[in-house]
Amino acid sequence: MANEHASKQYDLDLGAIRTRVLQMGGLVESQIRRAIDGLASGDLAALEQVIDDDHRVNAMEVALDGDTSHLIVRRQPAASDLRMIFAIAKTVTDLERIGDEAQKMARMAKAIHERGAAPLPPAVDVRHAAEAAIAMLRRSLDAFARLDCEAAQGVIRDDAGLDAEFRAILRQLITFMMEDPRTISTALEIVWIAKAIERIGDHAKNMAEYVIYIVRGTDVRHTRSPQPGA
Amino acid sequence: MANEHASKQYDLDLGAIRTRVLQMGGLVESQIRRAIDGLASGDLAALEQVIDDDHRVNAMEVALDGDTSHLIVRRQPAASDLRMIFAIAKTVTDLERIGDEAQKMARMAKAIHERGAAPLPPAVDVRHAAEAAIAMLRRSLDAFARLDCEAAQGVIRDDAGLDAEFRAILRQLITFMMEDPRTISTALEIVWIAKAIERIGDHAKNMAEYVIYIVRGTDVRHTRSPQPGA
Amino acid sequence: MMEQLLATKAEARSLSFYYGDFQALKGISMPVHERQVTALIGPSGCGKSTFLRCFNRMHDLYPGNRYDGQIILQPDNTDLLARSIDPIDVRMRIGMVFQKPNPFPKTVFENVAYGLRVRGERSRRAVEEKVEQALHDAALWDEVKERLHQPAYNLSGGQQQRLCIARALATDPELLLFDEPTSALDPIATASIEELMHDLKKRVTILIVTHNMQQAARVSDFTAYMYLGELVEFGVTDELFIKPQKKQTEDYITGRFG
Amino acid sequence: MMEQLLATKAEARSLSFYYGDFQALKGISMPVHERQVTALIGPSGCGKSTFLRCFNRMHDLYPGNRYDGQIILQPDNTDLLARSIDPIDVRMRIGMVFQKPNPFPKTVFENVAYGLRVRGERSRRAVEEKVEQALHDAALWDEVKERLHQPAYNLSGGQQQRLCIARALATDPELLLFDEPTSALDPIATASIEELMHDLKKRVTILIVTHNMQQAARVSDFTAYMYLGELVEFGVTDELFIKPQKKQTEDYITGRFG
Amino acid sequence: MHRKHQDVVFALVGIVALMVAVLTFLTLFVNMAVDGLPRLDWHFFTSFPSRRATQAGILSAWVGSTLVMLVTAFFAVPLGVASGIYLEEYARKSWVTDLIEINITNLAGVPSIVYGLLALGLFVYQFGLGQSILSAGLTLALLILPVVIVATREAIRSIPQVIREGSYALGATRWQTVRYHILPYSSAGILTGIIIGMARAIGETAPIITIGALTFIAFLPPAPLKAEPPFVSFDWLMSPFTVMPIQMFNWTSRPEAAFQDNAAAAGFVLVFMTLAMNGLAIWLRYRLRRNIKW
Amino acid sequence: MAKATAALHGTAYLASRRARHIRERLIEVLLFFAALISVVTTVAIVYVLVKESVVFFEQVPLRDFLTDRQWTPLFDDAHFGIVVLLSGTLTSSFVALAVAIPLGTIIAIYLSEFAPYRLREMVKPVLEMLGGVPTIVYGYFALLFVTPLLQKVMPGLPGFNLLSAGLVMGIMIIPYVSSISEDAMRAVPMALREGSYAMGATRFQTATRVVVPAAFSGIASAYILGISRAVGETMILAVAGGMQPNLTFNPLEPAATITAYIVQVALGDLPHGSVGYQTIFAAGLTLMLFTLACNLAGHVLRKRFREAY
Repeated sequence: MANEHASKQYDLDLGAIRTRVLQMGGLVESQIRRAIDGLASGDLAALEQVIDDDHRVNAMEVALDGDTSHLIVRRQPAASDLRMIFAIAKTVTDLERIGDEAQKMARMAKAIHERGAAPLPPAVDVRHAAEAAIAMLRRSLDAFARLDCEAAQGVIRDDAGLDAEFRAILRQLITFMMEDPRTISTALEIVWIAKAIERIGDHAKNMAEYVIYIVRGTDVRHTRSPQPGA
Repeated sequence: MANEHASKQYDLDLGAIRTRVLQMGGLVESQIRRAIDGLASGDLAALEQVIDDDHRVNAMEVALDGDTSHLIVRRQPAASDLRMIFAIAKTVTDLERIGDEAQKMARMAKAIHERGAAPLPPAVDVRHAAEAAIAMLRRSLDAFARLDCEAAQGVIRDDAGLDAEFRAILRQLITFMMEDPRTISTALEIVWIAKAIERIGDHAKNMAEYVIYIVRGTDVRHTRSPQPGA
Repeated sequence: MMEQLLATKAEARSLSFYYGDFQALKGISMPVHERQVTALIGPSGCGKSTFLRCFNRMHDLYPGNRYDGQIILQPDNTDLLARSIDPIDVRMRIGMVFQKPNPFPKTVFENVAYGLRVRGERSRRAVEEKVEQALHDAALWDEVKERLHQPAYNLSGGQQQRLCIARALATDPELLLFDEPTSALDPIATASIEELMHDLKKRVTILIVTHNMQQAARVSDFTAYMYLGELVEFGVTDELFIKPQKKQTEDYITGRFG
Repeated sequence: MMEQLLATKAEARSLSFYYGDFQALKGISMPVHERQVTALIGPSGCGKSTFLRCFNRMHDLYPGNRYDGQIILQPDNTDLLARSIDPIDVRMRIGMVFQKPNPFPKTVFENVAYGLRVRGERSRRAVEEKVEQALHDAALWDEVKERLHQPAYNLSGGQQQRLCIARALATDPELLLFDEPTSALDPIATASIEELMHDLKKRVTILIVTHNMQQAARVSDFTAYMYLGELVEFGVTDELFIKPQKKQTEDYITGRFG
Repeated sequence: MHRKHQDVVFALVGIVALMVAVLTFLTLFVNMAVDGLPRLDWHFFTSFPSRRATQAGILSAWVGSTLVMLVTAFFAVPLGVASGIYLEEYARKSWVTDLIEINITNLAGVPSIVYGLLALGLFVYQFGLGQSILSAGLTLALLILPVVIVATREAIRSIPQVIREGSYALGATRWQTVRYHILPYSSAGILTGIIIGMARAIGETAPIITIGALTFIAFLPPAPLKAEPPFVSFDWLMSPFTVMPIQMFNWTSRPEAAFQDNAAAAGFVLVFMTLAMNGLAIWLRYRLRRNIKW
Repeated sequence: MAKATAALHGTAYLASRRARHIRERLIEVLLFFAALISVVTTVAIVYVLVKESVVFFEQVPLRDFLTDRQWTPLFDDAHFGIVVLLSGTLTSSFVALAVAIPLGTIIAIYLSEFAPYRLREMVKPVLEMLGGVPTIVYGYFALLFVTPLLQKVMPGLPGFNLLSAGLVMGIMIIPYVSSISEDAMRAVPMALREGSYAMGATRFQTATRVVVPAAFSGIASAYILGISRAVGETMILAVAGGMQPNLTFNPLEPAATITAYIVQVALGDLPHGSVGYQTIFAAGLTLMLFTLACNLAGHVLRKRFREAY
């Protein structure tokens, strides 16, 4: 029967939006990576580029929100389609905020290097935390691409680890600041970078929660004990 | 003709959701106020209450997201209705994040008072900033209630002021920390509070942008020069 | 909405139905909750209209039809399909609104009064009161009060359908069956009928067949999805449309049915 | 989508239409973009079908109808409504699909071949090739290739409608008119027709009347909202449905029309 | 409840009413069969009328009926179908078509004897066709013309408008639409109407009497086919004739019981023929209804 | 596309288009003339009847024709009172309608609303055949079966009488009344019936309160057609009603009707152009006017019925 392709166009439209979400995720991921690389290398031009590229992320958000509205108007989604659209609308916001965080990281890194301050030792830990955050983001995007609940739950679990890492970095930085108050400005900038990384983890976790909502139809947000404070 | 009430139920449904958004906004506002009052008074029980009450905000978010999906399924919204639903879905996320920020403020205030540290002078400025943020939140909720573009644009303009205030507090705190490294822990906690307030302002601005989207159908996000960095 | 807390107005129990040798319904069991709107959806030929028309024994009008199983009507626990029950008595309790507006070629007033006249009501006062009340309830009074004694055919399609609803309401039915009541109407008339249904459910239990999924989502509290004469899924409308339990339901609702 | 960059296939210029004394269309001017789907929406009686049927001079079949204004068909800049133009020549270039599937009571093959026969095509080979091609294009070939010589009435409703589309396609129309093509079909058949329309627009310009707003949103690239014989708003579908320029359009689209 | 008893009572009344009609018909048929069947033999069909009842037959009557029917069909069918098509497919609403329309309805109700008067005044005297097969055939053709027209129109009207629009939308002309669609799809209905009309014509008595057909004809009209060129001849058209119902009328009017048996026999043949034709028409219509569901 | 343009303007195409136009026009003209035949028929009928009647009324004043109470056109003392023939016509018609209308209506309601599908499918053709039986056969039946039967009940009944002719005529008319009435009732949409049943109405209530009123104009037109048939019926009366003019409204007596008179004259050997010859045209004109009125009324009613759905 011809019905097998009765909703081909609908599937194509949905697929196109999902692909663009993943593209946005890829862009955001590269933003984080370039920011953290810039922090290490002090390549001001590269950091400048990250800051500039945020407008691309923003543009993608606006475009994807438009696509989502159009799909709602065109297709009146229900059931899993509606959950998908709804989750995409929310995910896009998180991705854009991750983009913002990456921009902030780049801005801080640029400030540190412009001032010519020697990077503090916790910068290494920051890099490690950043890698963890990138991994979380990538895995939540993967989970979204494959609608994989298991992977999404892994991301949610990992967020606690990232939070712990953030707190460790914070403690370290406080020690540094206390030991040498001249480092306070730089340390504070690194605090902001670490905070951004911690937030990226939070956003990745949100996205993972949306994946579970898409697949299972259950809202798993806020269902466990309150997250550890920032 | 009978048609004047042809969409009565639809309007009632939409109205109910909007009212609940405003209720959620009210709750969130009181959370911020109680957190900042607790910071001043040192009333640990009150701060504890703020932290606990965050689950109410979270529950409202989940419920409102459910209502939004239901309305999409039931009514297949288009035009201004769709923009309204879409904006509500986004606004609810911002309100929940504001709730999170209030919770963080309470947690920091609690930490400061538990340690028994004397509040630092910038705490006064923090209170002033918090009042400004609350005012922004309230005005963006008002703008949402009355679909008032002018008011929404006022909120967007005010965000720059709040950001400046945040940077001033930050500079002050850095000075304190440099002068007396023993205050670093407390100062840092106040930094987080200030940061939360600054974020609340950002969220209020987002909400104001959604109001403009509802009324005019234009997406005004990211349309001006990049925001000043955190 | 707590499904468990609602009273049941009617309940199909292992209901099967045969058109001659063809089995159109296959052992359907589901409740119809009191003062709620229950929608029946499914692709053409799934048996949703057939099911609806069991409730007022409409199939008895045509030869060769056979019921199997029960439809229990509350509060008196009557089996509507029992042989000992006269279909006319069933229809006295259960009203029906059809796919196309079908007012009788009489005046507006006489259309609404018809059910009362059939029941032998002779008091003119009583008839007039009931007619006015029914027209009010069907949100039609203001539009027709000046032309109660004009032919019903002069009304617009949407008004005719509301007249048919008033006609059914005049005899205080316990359960009202709607068989795709808006499929012959334009979107505006459709909206007014849907609105009316929402008001009516405060007083009467409603069972509606619709091929328009969005309509089911809009007007109903409970939805049953049927396919090939079987009940695939029954549940609270909001849940069924956002989180259906069965793959078949999901496929139909999302338009991926093949 | 850049409206400006699209070629215009047809264009109504100050088109008015009269049924006897009644003016059904009031000075409508709008383009139909090439290889795009343009939808006409509006409440019953707004004149959308009347407008559609001007494009193939269907009104000429009935007495007392009068056109005023022009419909210019590109690329040859012909005014379809000019007195010097034979309606039959217009219909040779512009195909139409009707509200209810209306296959002729002939075989599947003969239905599709009819347009060719009318045009005097005698070569059996040519007819067979065109028929097969048209059935392919209408996504029907696989379903009917085994029963080309059986009566078309044996097909399902959705298949019949696709057969009617194939019939129209067989003669290579430049513009295809759809007059509420799915209002008599169930949701599944509707979906397949909509899908087909999407595929067809790669080859042919489509103008469709629908009373189902969601359908217009789904299938069309451009939408025109009509009311009381006037064109209220014309624009890119996505924009018109999310951000209509006129209050009237907004009210209709959001169901607040009164 | 007493209102439910009404149903039963009325059903009984209905059956009784139905029985009255059907039983009358059966009585008529049986009565005629009882009286007439003994007379029905080969001889009866191959003999001319005679003064002696037992030797009389219906040869000239059935030959006359057949020839008259030929003429009737020859004129009524093409004219009736053509006007039906014109009125349904071509005519635009105007006073002319209104006139034709009302006129046909009226003609269908004009008593057959008035057609006889028309034929008497016009064909027999004015045109000088005399009391011939041609006159009778033309008369009956006019008589059943409305039947054929109405049947044609009904059959055409039952074709949904969307079929026509579908054809025109593909660029067909009016005649192409008629030829490829209207005529084929309505042919069974038209045929039904033609048969019913012919069945009526074959039983018509009054107009034939009025034009003065002879009742006692002991010869056959000239044969239409000849051995020598030009092989066909139309002399039979102008020949005097009799037909079955007139023969029966003649015998019915005789006081002798023996002739009345002849009348019964002729009546039986007549009823049998008309019933067969009506039956055929009914069967056709039944098949038509089963085959085409628009 | 270029092909289409060429198709619109190519000379070969233009030529074929002209041929197409001519062919279409020719066919339309032919069909139009066919349709005109029916008008010509009516004109001819009116022409013939009026032409001969005019001659007749030149000799017999219209006043006498309408008021004279004797009809003796062939006597030396000729009287031309049409009332005499009308009385026979009306009496026989009355008897016929008294049978046909109640029975036809009941049968129609029964078949349309009560009868099981199979019974209806079986009975309807039988009824239609009843209408297809040649009237001469009914005449035979009335004269040789019904009259002797009636004479057993009413010994004084003459051999020719209007009663038996009228009764048989009534039976003959039943199918006309019942089938048109039933068609009208069948045309009432099923949705209306279901609407009534859904309100708890019985079959009888549905039939009498919804279906019959809805089909009323159709049923009325069936009655009028029945009247027109009865008035125009010829052979039954010619055979069984007797042919002598008799001013009476008593169905037990023999009497001539307009139609029977025409047959009687036609059977005789009246010379073309005589007053006797012309009387049948005057009588025919009367008949024609009467049925014309009936037919027009029926037409209007039927049309109104059609418009309702």
